[in-house]
Amino acid sequence: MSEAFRMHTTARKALLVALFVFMAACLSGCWDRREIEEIGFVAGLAIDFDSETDDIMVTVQIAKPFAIGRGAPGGGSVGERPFWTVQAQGKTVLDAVAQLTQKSPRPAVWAHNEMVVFGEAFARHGIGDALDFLTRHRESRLRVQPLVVRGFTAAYAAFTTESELNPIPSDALQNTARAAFSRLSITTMTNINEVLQILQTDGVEMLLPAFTLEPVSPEAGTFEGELKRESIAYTARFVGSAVFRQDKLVGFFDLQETRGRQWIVGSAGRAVVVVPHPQAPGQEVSLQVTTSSRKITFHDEGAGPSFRVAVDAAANLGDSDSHIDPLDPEIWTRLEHQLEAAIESEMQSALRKAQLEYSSDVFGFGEYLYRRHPEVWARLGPNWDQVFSTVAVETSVNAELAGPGLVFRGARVER
Amino acid sequence: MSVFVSREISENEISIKSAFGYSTDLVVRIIRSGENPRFSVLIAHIDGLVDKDLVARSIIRPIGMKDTATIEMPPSPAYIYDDLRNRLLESSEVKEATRMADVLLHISSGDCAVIVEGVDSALICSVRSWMTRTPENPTTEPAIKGPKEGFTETIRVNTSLLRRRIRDPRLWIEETVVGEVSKTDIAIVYLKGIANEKVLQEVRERIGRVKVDSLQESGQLEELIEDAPWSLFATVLTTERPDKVAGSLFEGRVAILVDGSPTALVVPATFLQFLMATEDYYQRFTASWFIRLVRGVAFLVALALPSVYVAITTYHQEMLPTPLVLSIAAQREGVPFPAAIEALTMIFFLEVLLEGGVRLPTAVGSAISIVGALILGQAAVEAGLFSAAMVIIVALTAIASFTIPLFSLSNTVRILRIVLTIVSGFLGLFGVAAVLFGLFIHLAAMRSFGIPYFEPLAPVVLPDLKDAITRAPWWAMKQRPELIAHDNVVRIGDDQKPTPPRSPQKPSPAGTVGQQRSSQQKQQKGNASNPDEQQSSSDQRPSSLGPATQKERQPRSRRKSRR
Amino acid sequence: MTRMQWLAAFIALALLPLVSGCWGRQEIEDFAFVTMAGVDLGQNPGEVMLTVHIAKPSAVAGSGVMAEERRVSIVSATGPTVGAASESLAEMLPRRITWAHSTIIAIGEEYARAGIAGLIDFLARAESTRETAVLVVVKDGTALDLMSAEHGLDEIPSTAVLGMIRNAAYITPTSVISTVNDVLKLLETPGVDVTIAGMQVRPLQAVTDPSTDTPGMLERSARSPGEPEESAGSPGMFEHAMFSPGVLKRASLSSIVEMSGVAVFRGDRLVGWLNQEQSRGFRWLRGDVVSSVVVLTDPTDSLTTVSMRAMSARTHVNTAIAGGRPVVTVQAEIRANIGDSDVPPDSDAPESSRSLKTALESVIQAEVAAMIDQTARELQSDIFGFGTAVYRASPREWQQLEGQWSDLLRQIEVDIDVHAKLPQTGLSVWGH
Amino acid sequence: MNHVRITQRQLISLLVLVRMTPQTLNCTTLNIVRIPTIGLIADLIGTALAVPLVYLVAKASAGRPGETFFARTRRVLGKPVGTIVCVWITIFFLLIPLMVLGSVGNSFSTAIMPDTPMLVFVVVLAFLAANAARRGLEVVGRLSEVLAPAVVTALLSIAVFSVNRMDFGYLRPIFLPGGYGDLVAPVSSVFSYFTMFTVIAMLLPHLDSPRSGIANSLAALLICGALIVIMCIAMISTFGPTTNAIVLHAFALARTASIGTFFERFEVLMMVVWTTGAATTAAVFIWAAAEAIGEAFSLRTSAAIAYPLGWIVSLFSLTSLNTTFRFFDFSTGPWVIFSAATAVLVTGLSLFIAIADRRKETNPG
Repeated sequence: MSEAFRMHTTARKALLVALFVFMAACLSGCWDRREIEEIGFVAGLAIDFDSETDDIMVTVQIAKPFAIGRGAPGGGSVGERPFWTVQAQGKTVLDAVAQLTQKSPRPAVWAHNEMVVFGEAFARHGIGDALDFLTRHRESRLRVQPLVVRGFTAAYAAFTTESELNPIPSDALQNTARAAFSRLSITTMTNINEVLQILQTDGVEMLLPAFTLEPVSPEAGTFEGELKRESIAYTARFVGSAVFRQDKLVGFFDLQETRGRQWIVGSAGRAVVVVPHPQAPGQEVSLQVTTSSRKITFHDEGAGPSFRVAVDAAANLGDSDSHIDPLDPEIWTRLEHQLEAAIESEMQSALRKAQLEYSSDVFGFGEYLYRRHPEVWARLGPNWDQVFSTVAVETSVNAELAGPGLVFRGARVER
Repeated sequence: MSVFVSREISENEISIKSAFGYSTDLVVRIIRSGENPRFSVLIAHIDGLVDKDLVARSIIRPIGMKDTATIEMPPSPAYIYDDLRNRLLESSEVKEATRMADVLLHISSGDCAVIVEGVDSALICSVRSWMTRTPENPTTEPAIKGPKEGFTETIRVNTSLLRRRIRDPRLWIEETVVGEVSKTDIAIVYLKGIANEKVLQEVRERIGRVKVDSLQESGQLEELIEDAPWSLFATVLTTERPDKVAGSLFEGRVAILVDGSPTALVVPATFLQFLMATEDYYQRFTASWFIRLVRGVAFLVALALPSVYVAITTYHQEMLPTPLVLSIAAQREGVPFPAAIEALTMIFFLEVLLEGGVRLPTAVGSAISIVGALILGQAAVEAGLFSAAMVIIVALTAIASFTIPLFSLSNTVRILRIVLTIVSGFLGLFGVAAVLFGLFIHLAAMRSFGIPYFEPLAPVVLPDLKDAITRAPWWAMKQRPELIAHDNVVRIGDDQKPTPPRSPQKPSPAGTVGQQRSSQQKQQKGNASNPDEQQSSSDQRPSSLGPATQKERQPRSRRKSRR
Repeated sequence: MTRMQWLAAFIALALLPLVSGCWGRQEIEDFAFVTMAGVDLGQNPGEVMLTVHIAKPSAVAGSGVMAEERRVSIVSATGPTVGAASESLAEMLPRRITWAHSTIIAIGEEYARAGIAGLIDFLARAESTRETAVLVVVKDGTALDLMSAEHGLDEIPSTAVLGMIRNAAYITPTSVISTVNDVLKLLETPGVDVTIAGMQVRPLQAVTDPSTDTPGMLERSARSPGEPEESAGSPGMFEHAMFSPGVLKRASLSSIVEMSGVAVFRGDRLVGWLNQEQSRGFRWLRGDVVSSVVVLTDPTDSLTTVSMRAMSARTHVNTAIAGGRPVVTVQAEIRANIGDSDVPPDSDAPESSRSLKTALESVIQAEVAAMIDQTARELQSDIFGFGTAVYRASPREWQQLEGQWSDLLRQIEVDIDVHAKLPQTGLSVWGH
Repeated sequence: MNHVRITQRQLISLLVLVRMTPQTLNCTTLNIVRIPTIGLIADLIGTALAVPLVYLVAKASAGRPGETFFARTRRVLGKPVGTIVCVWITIFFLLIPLMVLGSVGNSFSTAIMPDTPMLVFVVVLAFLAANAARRGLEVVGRLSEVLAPAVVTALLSIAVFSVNRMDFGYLRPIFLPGGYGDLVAPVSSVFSYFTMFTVIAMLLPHLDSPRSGIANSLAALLICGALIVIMCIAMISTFGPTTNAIVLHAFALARTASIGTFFERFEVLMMVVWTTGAATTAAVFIWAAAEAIGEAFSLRTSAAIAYPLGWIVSLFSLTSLNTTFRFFDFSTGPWVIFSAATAVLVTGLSLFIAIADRRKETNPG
């Protein structure tokens, strides 16, 4: 009897608890709920600086899923672009972003944003504000890729470029940057996280990938770049990298200087180096560098502190204007020497520009000292900016020719 | 409990009952019979395992009718016991047992124990009869052409199925019991004189080594006696078909039957056997030649197609023709996953569908295939989650894997397919080639009961290649597998290729007729459905099986100690 | 260590490199498939401009493609060498380039005159290029002209170009098919020079010029669909037909592409052209004509023409050095059918056929002679390989002659003996 | 000697596979000739030169079943000298997997997967080879028995299906004037690859009928010679004067071959041939080296050192042959000299052993 009663009460209790939980869930819930079709996915952010009004202009590119959607009926006509852009101005980045909500019918979601483009003016003004916004925002990811537009074109013009192969400009820009980075080493790849780390670290300055926006005009008569649809105004081309001191842009590296810097910091991937033909004057041979590594040593004897950068590189023969026989040891060593000279001159030009012109330690020599030789850093660190410009950097390259590709020697041509 | 059967009948009663824990299905009855003197007989059996009519008719009635009064001398219990054993009990099989444990084992096996008071030995009458399944069309290995019967769960029925196919005393059956508690009957079946004695000895040893408490299915035994326990490949062939077992016996293999399991084990097994269906031997060779080739290709497709697709589309695009490469690229555009992940996900879904289909009742099973294959597949492509090409590839793979006749190999293929796909995602075709080469090393090094597993491909055994990837006509397959049937390799006489009579006017009486007839016999020998004629055939041509001629032929058969 | 441990250690270490894996992995849709490439001289001296067609898979394979969308996208880049230019395409392409599907390599005339060795070297050395890609030289123009021209029938330009070259090489043997491999071999072989198929892009306005033929097919496709039929010469029609960048729609089809003989090289440099008759002469000489139509003036009636269809040509060329100069004897055997004739020839067959034969022989002879005149005497290019024949027969002699071979070519003495056979009359017997 | 046995067919296919594998990779002989036809003649002469070598080694190894060449060397020359000879030949045996793995790694990196580090190919193949070698000669024999016909078929089909691109005119001229000196380098290169056949010293004692060893080895040699000549003719007439510029001849030929106009993807075939052929070749020589080391140091089981040997081989080929140029330099320079020296050594030894044995037989005691 008592047992039966107890069972009865247990069951009732359980029922009550279940009911309570269910009601609680029903009554209170779903605060953060957002249906996926009701939000606007930010696919790119551009920040410009208007020096006259001292205003910051934020341009946001928002994806139109129905225009991107693959195979969906009515999936956008050819002329339609799969995104739209909104602009707003404000005193700070957050201020401008807040203004955006007045214009956008859907709440912007930053979680899928992968790219931020800074105009040159804004970059010279300092990008700290934008970095702060991007790191502080809950949805924004730290892997956002910062890019700098070189020249006087507004950053938001980047959204008017279009690649025929990739309909979303931010995607296309990023993929292009990635290819230029990994296949040619002529630009850098970084993200907000690394940029923040560099800003926090003494003795190293940041380098962001830079591109120009060239207007597509029929009169120019050049067919470089892609043949565009009528609506497209600009074509993007990577031209090296932007050199910063702290968070302010101080200048640019061109393609060779960028690659020189990549050799020095040891993050050069593949690269194509064109050297003069060892036998035929006026002809060229292109060498494909496949792997490279570098070693830095620090010396502090005699004539002040100095660094030695030794680069090891292996290259394949890419192609040659005229007959070349790499099995001939003499030609082989000459090619290697020329490759060494080419790499070294790239490094030297980067060093010269960084030390003398910008005095910005984009190579992280200071950081190297801080890590490896803290006692030296304690001495030199406080006024590293001056020291860096005067420090001697010796470079040496050891190149090796690895493979000829599929043929040893090309066509033999009598000229 | 006493160890031996006691002379005291009540003591025996208590022993038996307590041994079974007074189980309700145990029937123990003490019959008092005879006039002068009276004698007591204890009858014990288990209800449900015996034929009750038979017990009543052939045990109880004779005991009851035993009229001791007519006998002049008062009979001793021993006399009654002998009389019962030798004359009265109307059971076909009567054995004696003195150990109580044996008595109990027989009772639990379905025999009836008869214990006469005053005798310390029990009579065991075979009255077994329980619900058995009649031989049905084997569900796992259906055949369009060929016998439609399969093994049942009862070992006796199974051995009888084999006997009916091989009416020769040289079909030897050795029985042993495995399982400390379950006491499962195991039968080792072979053809004396054809089976390799070494293999046979190995089988006996391995089964003798098994120490388990219970054995419910032959699959358990398989895991306990196989050669490569860690390998993905089965080294023991399992089948439900008596004709297949009979055919294997004629190849010199050894079959192991397990009571309670409708699946026979056949050893030694070779890899190619898993790709052969029984039907291959019953159809005309032209058809089976072609079908085996198709199956071989389908096996490769089932194994490697997704991985090759992944490797080519992600690593070796130059190997596709231009229109195809553009078409695949267009389909892939917008698919969010890398091809390897896409393939693995699809394969996973396929496996889930298959497993779901097996577990569900047939009626619901078909619904799964509709929902899974049609709706899911199409919707996934339309939603842009998967590319249509990948759906085609995986569907093709699934269909190809259904052509593998034996389940154990198709399970292996299912696992290997996933391994290959993962590797191809890492290393492209090089990875696929390397894994396949590694597999090849593994297969070439493996043995089943002493016989190279990948025979006749590695090592190459030329005569055996007639029945390997494809099949030669029966009249050309003169020899049993060379490495398996060691001592007696000739199975078909010379000149068995049927030819029409040369000229209808002058039929050569012996030659052509005999030839035609024997070719007919061969066909029958294959499916062994007409043993009468087969017997007569061996009468006509004693060369085929007789041990005397076998010796004659030995020098001609090319035997090599190949390993 | 036990063997299991060895095994485990080995496997673990063997798997280690795999952990970081997928080096060469590239999803198929992330590739930029080059279907056709063109090479020109760049604007600055020493620069090469490389233009590529990149297939847009969705436009090629997809079903719901807008009619006016082009199936390829055109990108160009410059660099000091072709390889460098190819890599610098990466500066502006979101996808990785693969050359594995490029079937046509177009060469601008200027570039060809400067030497194609660099291009050939690149194509032979790179691992993803096709050695079977077919080369074509654009006469009086740049590769870019050819690549930006529209083609009426085939949506993928490379397929169209390849089809045209095939037709010209096999049906009217007025061109040659030279693959990268062929050119590489010819450049390496002593005593022979390179020939490459020639193509020409003419602005479509020329078509309206009544003095030239108006190919009907091109005219029709020049009109945008749905546009009302206008008379061919109507002035307003081609107003917009000037080439302009921007989206190339069908409506803007502004030029026509046609085969124009064979480009003749000396070494790796273009030195001149063979016109169509001379090109066919070259093919007669090589003896690889499978089918060709030769138009003759009927010998019995100078107003009618008879076209002969050559079915096969077998040629035997013997090169010898006599008196310090090469003497070439050519023996050709041509089998031909009567294709059609304006007026049924006289049924008096033997004479008529004999005179047809001599007419055919003289035409072929003239074509071969013109070809040799043009190449050997004019351009000093040995496209047939008379030198190779000398080299193969007597390498010692060749070593002495090699230096002065181009001078010797000028004095080449050719003896051409053509023998025609007319075994069949086509499907109809003449003289109805 | 343990009970492992291989059949005659397995022996022949093993030798053919081992010899043809380098032919499917870098065919360096054709790279060092001035005009390609010299390569063809060199192939013929090199094969002919290999006949006495193979005959003598086979004779010396097959003479006494159950006793390897090394055991006899140690018996005839005494232990210390014999051990040194054993070590020398072991190093020679290890050089071959070293070269083959280096060559395969470079080929894959050059032609098929340029972004993947060579390390991966070498390590994976070395693992497979050591695994096969560890399982013993019979497994290796079985592998090659299946693979050798497949490889030969693949090579022949590539040659046959590129026939429409061939111009047999390139087979002329046969000689440049004053060209006999040109023959030295290619002939020694061809011959150096045939010295791989010294592995029969390890194989023949395991043959199920040792007496047939000599005939079978010579048969394998002639099959190889014929195949090489066929391949050489196919390559020369397809590539003409560019033959000596091509890095991967068989691969280039495979890219040229086509069936009709629809099937032209023979590269896949080459890749499979490379993977399987190289792994099996490396397995044979790792096994032979392990066996030789076992013999020299009287180890109980030699199979256990297969993995360490695989390690060593892959390590060396990754450090010393990691670029195409290094491989080329090695295979045309030190390898030729070392293998020629080994050939002289082995031939001399074989002769010496034969004479010593005969003397012992004629005056026993």
